[in-house]
Amino acid sequence: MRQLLHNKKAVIGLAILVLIILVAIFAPVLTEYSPVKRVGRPHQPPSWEHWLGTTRLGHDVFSRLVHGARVSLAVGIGAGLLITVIGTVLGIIAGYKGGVIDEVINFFTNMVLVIPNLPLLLVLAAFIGQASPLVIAVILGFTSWAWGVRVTRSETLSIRQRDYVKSAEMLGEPGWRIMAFEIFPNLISIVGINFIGSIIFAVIAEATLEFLGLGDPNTVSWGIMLYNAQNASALSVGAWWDLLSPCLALALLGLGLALVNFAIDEIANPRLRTGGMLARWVGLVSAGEGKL
Amino acid sequence: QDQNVLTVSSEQTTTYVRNFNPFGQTSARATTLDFIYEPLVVFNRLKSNEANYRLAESFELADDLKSITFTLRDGLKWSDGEPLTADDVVFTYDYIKQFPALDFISVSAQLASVEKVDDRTVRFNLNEPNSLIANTIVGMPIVPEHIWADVADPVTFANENPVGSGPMTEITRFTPQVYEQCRNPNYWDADNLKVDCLRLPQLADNPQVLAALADGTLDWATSFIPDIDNTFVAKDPEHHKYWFTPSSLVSFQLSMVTPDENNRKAFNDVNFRRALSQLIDRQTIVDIAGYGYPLVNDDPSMLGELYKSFANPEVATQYGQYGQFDLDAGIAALDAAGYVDADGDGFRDNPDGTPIAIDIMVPNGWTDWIDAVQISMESLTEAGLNVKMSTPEAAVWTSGLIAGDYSMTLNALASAANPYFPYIRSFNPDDFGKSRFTAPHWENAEVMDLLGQYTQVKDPAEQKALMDKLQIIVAEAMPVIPVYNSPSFYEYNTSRFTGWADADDPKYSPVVSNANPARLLQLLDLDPVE
Amino acid sequence: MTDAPILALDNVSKVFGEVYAARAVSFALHSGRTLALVGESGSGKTTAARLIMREYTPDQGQLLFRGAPMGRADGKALKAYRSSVQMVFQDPFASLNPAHTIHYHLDRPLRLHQRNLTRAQRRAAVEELLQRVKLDPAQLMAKFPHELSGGQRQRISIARALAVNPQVIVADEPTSMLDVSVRLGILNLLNDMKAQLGLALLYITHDIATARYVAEDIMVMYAGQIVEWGDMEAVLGNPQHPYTRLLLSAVPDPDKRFSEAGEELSQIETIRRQSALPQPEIVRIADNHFIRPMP
Amino acid sequence: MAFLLRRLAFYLAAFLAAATINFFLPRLMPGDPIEIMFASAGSELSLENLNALKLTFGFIDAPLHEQYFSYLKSVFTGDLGRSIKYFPLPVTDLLGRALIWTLGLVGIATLISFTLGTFLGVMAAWRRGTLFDSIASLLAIFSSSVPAVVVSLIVLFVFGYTLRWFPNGYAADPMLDPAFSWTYISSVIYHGTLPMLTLVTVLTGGFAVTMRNNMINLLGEDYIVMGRAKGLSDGNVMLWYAARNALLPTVSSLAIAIGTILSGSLIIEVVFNYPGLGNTLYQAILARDYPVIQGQLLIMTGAMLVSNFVVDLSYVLLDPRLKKA
Amino acid sequence: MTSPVLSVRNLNIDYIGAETDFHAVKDVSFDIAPGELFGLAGESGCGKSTIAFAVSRLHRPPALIRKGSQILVDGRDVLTLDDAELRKFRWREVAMVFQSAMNSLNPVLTIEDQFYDVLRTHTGASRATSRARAAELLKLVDISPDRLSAYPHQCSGGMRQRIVIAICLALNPKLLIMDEPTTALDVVVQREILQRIDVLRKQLGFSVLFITHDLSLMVQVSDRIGIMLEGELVEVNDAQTIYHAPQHAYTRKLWASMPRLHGVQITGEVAP
Ligand SMILES: Nc1ncnc2c1ncn2[C@@H]1O[C@H](COP(=O)(O)OP(=O)(O)OP(=O)(O)O)[C@@H](O)[C@H]1O
Ligand SMILES: Nc1ncnc2c1ncn2[C@@H]1O[C@H](COP(=O)(O)OP(=O)(O)OP(=O)(O)O)[C@@H](O)[C@H]1O
Ligand SMILES: [Mg+2]
Ligand SMILES: [Mg+2]
Repeated sequence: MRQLLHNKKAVIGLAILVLIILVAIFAPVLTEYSPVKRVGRPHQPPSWEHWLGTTRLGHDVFSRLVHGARVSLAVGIGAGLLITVIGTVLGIIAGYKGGVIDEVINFFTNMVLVIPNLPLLLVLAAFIGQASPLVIAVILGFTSWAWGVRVTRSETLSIRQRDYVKSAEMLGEPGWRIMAFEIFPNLISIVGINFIGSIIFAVIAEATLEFLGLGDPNTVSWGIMLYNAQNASALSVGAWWDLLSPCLALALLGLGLALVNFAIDEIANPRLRTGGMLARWVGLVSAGEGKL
Repeated sequence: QDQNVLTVSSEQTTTYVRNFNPFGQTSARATTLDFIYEPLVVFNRLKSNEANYRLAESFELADDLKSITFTLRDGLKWSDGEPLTADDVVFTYDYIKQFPALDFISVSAQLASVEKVDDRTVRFNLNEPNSLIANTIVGMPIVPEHIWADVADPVTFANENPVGSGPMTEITRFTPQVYEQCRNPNYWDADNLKVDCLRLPQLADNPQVLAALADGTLDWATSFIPDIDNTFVAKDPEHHKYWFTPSSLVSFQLSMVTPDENNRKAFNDVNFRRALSQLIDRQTIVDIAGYGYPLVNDDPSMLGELYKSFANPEVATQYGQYGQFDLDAGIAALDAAGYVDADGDGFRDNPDGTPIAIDIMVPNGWTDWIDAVQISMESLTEAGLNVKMSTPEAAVWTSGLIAGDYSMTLNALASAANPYFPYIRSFNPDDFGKSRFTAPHWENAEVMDLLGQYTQVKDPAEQKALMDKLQIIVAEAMPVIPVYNSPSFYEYNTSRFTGWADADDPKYSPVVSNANPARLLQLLDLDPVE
Repeated sequence: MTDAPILALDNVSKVFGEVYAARAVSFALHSGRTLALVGESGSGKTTAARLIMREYTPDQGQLLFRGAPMGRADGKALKAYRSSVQMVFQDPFASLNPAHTIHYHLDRPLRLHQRNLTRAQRRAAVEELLQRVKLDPAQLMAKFPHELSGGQRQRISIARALAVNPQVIVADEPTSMLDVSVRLGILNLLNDMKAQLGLALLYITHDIATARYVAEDIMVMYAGQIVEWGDMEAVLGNPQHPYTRLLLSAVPDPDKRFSEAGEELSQIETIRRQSALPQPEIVRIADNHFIRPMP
Repeated sequence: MAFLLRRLAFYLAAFLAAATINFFLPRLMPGDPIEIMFASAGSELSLENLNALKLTFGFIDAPLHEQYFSYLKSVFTGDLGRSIKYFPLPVTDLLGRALIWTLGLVGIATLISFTLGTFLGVMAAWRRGTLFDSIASLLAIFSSSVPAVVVSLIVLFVFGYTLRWFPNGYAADPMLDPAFSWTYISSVIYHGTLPMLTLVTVLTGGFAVTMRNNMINLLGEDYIVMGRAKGLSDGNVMLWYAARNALLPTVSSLAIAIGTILSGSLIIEVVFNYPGLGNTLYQAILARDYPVIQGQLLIMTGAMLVSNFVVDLSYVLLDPRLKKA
Repeated sequence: MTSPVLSVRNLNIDYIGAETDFHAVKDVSFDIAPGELFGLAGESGCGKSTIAFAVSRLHRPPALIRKGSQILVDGRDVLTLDDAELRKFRWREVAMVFQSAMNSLNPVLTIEDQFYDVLRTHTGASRATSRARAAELLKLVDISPDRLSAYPHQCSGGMRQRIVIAICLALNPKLLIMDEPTTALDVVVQREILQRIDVLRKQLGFSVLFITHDLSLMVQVSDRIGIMLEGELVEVNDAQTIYHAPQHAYTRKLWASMPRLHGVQITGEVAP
């Protein structure tokens, strides 16, 4: 954690995330308008009264945007958690237990990996009809764990060979303890990357499903905002604020998460780091203090 | 000499499939009916159902209303040169009996038999007396016996090279992106036909149609277009025109048989329904959800502007206020009828204290309806009602409506030539559990009796008396809460063709969708600009 | 060699595909004695260790613990076995879990094998263990492995093995990754444990010089077979098997310049080929010195 | 060889499993397509007619296992039935039309972004810590995290609506007949530019990040240092020593990425109204066109499997360690 | 004494850190005469590889060779070479065998290609001449030329290391740096390889900078030996002196820690 704060990418990423989280938490305080009430005329451009203009229905875009952050974050984190938990548990079990269990888990994992995800999601969401954010999070969780299993498994396979796992076995540690206390702590960075990656994926997938009209229009979320804007032909009638606001919000959230992910990667894998030493090095070389 | 090509958008699709089977209502190209298979008669809804005789030169309803006789024009020919005779008509009706899946307008069930009187005359014998049967019969395309008799499976037959009776039968070009349909070399009314070919570019959605309209490619289209004055007309105000005519009735409906016992109590109370109706801000819905295009329908008898020639003025004076948006009046009416918050949860309850919780069901993806519901919910909520919206898949919605297994919904009912049709479709108990148009499951023996009589009288005065009575009963009970009549979209471009129907000359409905047979009349009226 | 062996491999073979990783291997471990197992890489040394640790089950022959075969041992016998036989690994960097403190590493075996100890007793026991391997408990208990040097880590490994109060320790190349200067400390520690606790030690290495330093007996392994074994001095002083001689002549010896290549070194390929063949016959050279002669 | 055979067996099993899921999914969906069609058409159809229609479209109530086996049989004989919405077009024809566009779009976009991403990744890793690296990394992070739907909408807004440089739909001018002529091909390129641009934007970052990380991990390897010690030129070492080896894991990540690519192309096709597989699937779902949905999922899975196999193959070609044995 | 092949003068190398630098090589100076085998010994992390890398200037950031350092190869200061000169200098004058025998061949190129890229770059040789030369070189290290078309993974560790040595000899360098060339190998294989080097060195006349942990081995093969401790070169002397009469306390401690294979065993008392 402390290392994260020393990483420039992480700091920027975290700042973006904290901003979005704060906005989500304080949504009701940040705006005087209800996100589901008509508070102005349709498609008003941004103004003092409506910072980001109004939607086709006369809802305040800014208000919908800050309230929508809650849903997007909740779905992202919820689904991300589900994906990560399933992926990590299955991955560790497969990697550690080996044998038939591994074969079975691995087969299913590879299979899920080769079934195209979004089309499947589309069909599932259509099947459910009115996919509330909760439902979307659950579907995402149960269809998208495969990548996590794959990386966790392969990392577990290599950790299982380490002598400290062997010696724990020789001490007679029970299997679950080895998986939970010997292997898992060494997977933290992979799990973290998986978690954040899954959040990114879930946020994107939710927005996509909702954009395609498979979400629940009662929701106030960025995906539904996109959907409504698209349906109101926001682009044809020149109401760019209606469409671009959720677009940029999604892009910002994605960027924040990706920066943090990248930073975790750098911390877990010191070789990837390009810290301050390089700057110092360049300084010293150009000062003629030495060379390679 | 150059051909006159009329560029039309009549359906939206991502790819064209060569299918001109006139019985394939959803799979055939939208230019199949009317343009390839000409109707016997086209009834003009805008002119009190005036008959425009096409293949038939006349028809005669028997005095007992138990049969109807159509007489074909002399010298009719199919586009391949074969004569078109009464045999083809009889064949067609035998054919749809043999293959029920072809009978997309359910006409067979009303016919006892179809017989050829002579080469140009066919008599339809009816099961029940019916003064309106001609409207139904002309909806079935007549197909050439010499072609279709050999078709093994007419349901899946794609009829790629149609032989028809209408003005435009020759498919000269067909790709997934565009097809062209040109004049029938043997068309009986060729003198009136100035257009040589129709060109139909594939357009997938409203924005694409708008783009094609805006740049002047399309001559004739039917598409929802947002903010049409700015996005289309302003591009070329001299030639870019539109005229939206009211059609389908969109109304809020409550299920009288809803599974929730408490809701059922309220829904079956006319005072509750009236109050609800007063809480619906129709104008805002039309303005915002509908871009101002639909026509408000505040007629408690649900007929509205569309059937205004049939209207009983009594309705407006007696019950007119129940169709008007009036928040205070609605609230007062609820209070007066005892719908107050009994348990203190902030929502109104039944007079006996049981809670009311209304779930307004709209099909997923039907955005304008969803918007309409959201707008309505604002005032309903403000009046203290516990309402929310659910948006299941259209199929779920449909089956819910059919079974009456919902609490509240928006429903649409296609327009027809005569108010008889909206009434019979909405209230016929025989259709309960079969059709979503009977979604309210509202039963009224008197209404059914009057509707039965209506088909059995021929005298217009008698008909009017019956219709007046019907309207009063319906308006008093208010089984459906009308909101608006959605528009039929019609956009056109006068730079290449003239002769278009419009608000100044509402000669017939010029909408080019395949639900409007009068589009044939429009086609024949077009003149190329020199 | 009168006392009964604690642990023995009896004619054990283990085959991977076509490769005989162990071929008719027999040896016994006695308390208070160290047996060195030497041989080049891939000769089957680790396989022998894993057979003892029951990571592999023998394809033939059996593992005897206090004279009793450990075939399909029940849970209780297995537990007793686990607490009696422990292993020290080659790589001090990999044998400690980077996620746990030193205290955790030593506390776990105590918890698992001496369930009746209180927290305070365990803490005392951990301190005692650390002192036993000559480390300062106060300084190290709360540290993580990466904060320790290689030698310190190897001592922790040994302490962990000792925590269960074992009778046998298998040490697979415990010093090969360590610097010369710390190597000796570990070897001395092993020697001390053997003397003080009466442990039986199996010392696996390819460094014959260190083997000589810690072990009384030696076995030379090649291609899964033990080709020569017996008393350390006897074998080193009078190697009989050609492979043993080859091995010994290749060991760096500062007393000999490089140019004086021995005779064995000119016949490397032949010796290797011949030694890899199955050699069922055993010849006794001296009281405690045997070979399997090349055919 | 054994490696490839094993993969082949797996693909077969995966295909069967996908086909099975495919069989059950639509059957679990509520509502049936005929009803939907008429519900939205607002037309009146009697129950009898409806049932007659359903029968013609093959909605038989045979026992499930019978349905299943006849379904499997038709799958393996390449008969995916007929579309309901675009009746009577065989599903294979409909999908065939769409497949060409998607293959073109996805294939070329993948090629471009893989090459570009790999190149950026290699350069960034090689010039580690320089300004180039910082900028490239940041772009890559952004590109790999921003949703395809967002990029496509923004691209559409900027180039399609605001600047009006490119069309907002179609794969080619609909007035043109497909032909191997410059007019037609240029029209295809013109119409494909925006979807392609979007897809490339979304994909490149991921490839660049993977490649950069792989490269950096490899740069410490002895054989790379040996390449430099040999006095080879930087370019030589970068390409033949570092990039060539770093490409291996990247190629295998490509196999996983194919799913993402297909998903990305789906949403892009919908936004740009491009007549590819994704759009077809979307329309089919809206219309509950089961035969098309089924065929579509099958084809997409098939495409995934084939491309995975191609990736496996190229992996074998690239990595001599897998060639033998 | 003839002029040295390699002359390292006041070599200082830092690893630059984000805040503080790590001074890995501290003011090291030594010479290697033509044909001489110079051994560099010391504990892990004392800076041996850092020196070896510096001689071919193979370091990457954040390593920094401080100004004032000199590395003279045949009298020319390597630290003054520009990029092009450096490329020419590498391998032609100084070739290098790396620490891990297993990983120093590019896994995706055939053995032949790995000869070819050196020969083409430096001599512009054609494929055919390079092939012939490679075959010749392989024979020097007792490997059959039909291995040329093999990939590294198809060869055993010892073979790979010999192949690397053969590649090193391709341009007849003056100096061969061997950074623990045999740690991953068996004693027997190690012996074979070193024996071969010894012969080739005498035959071809190049000098060797030999780095290893194993003091006994070093005494066996080296002419002179340098002992390093924490970045400093604490003792340089000829091999026999280092063995029999070590001067520095650290050297003595090293010897005292080494168990003997023959004769009197060490006592086991290690000086702290
Ligand atoms: N799990 C296994 N599967 C297949 N082959 C194995 C396995 N374990 C060992 N072998 C093979 O058995 C032989 C003996 O291996 P082992 O690891 O016991 O050798 P070793 O003497 O310990 O070598 P080192 O000194 O390198 O540790 C080798 O040829 C090895 O390849
Ligand atoms: N890239 C680097 N960044 C920072 N410190 C480094 C780097 N490379 C090496 N060092 C440090 O420099 C010191 C010398 O390293 P070097 O590799 O030269 O040691 P060595 O004597 O070769 O050790 P070994 O015998 O283990 O190979 C070590 O303490 C090491 O931690
Ligand atoms: Mg209440
Ligand atoms: Mg080193």
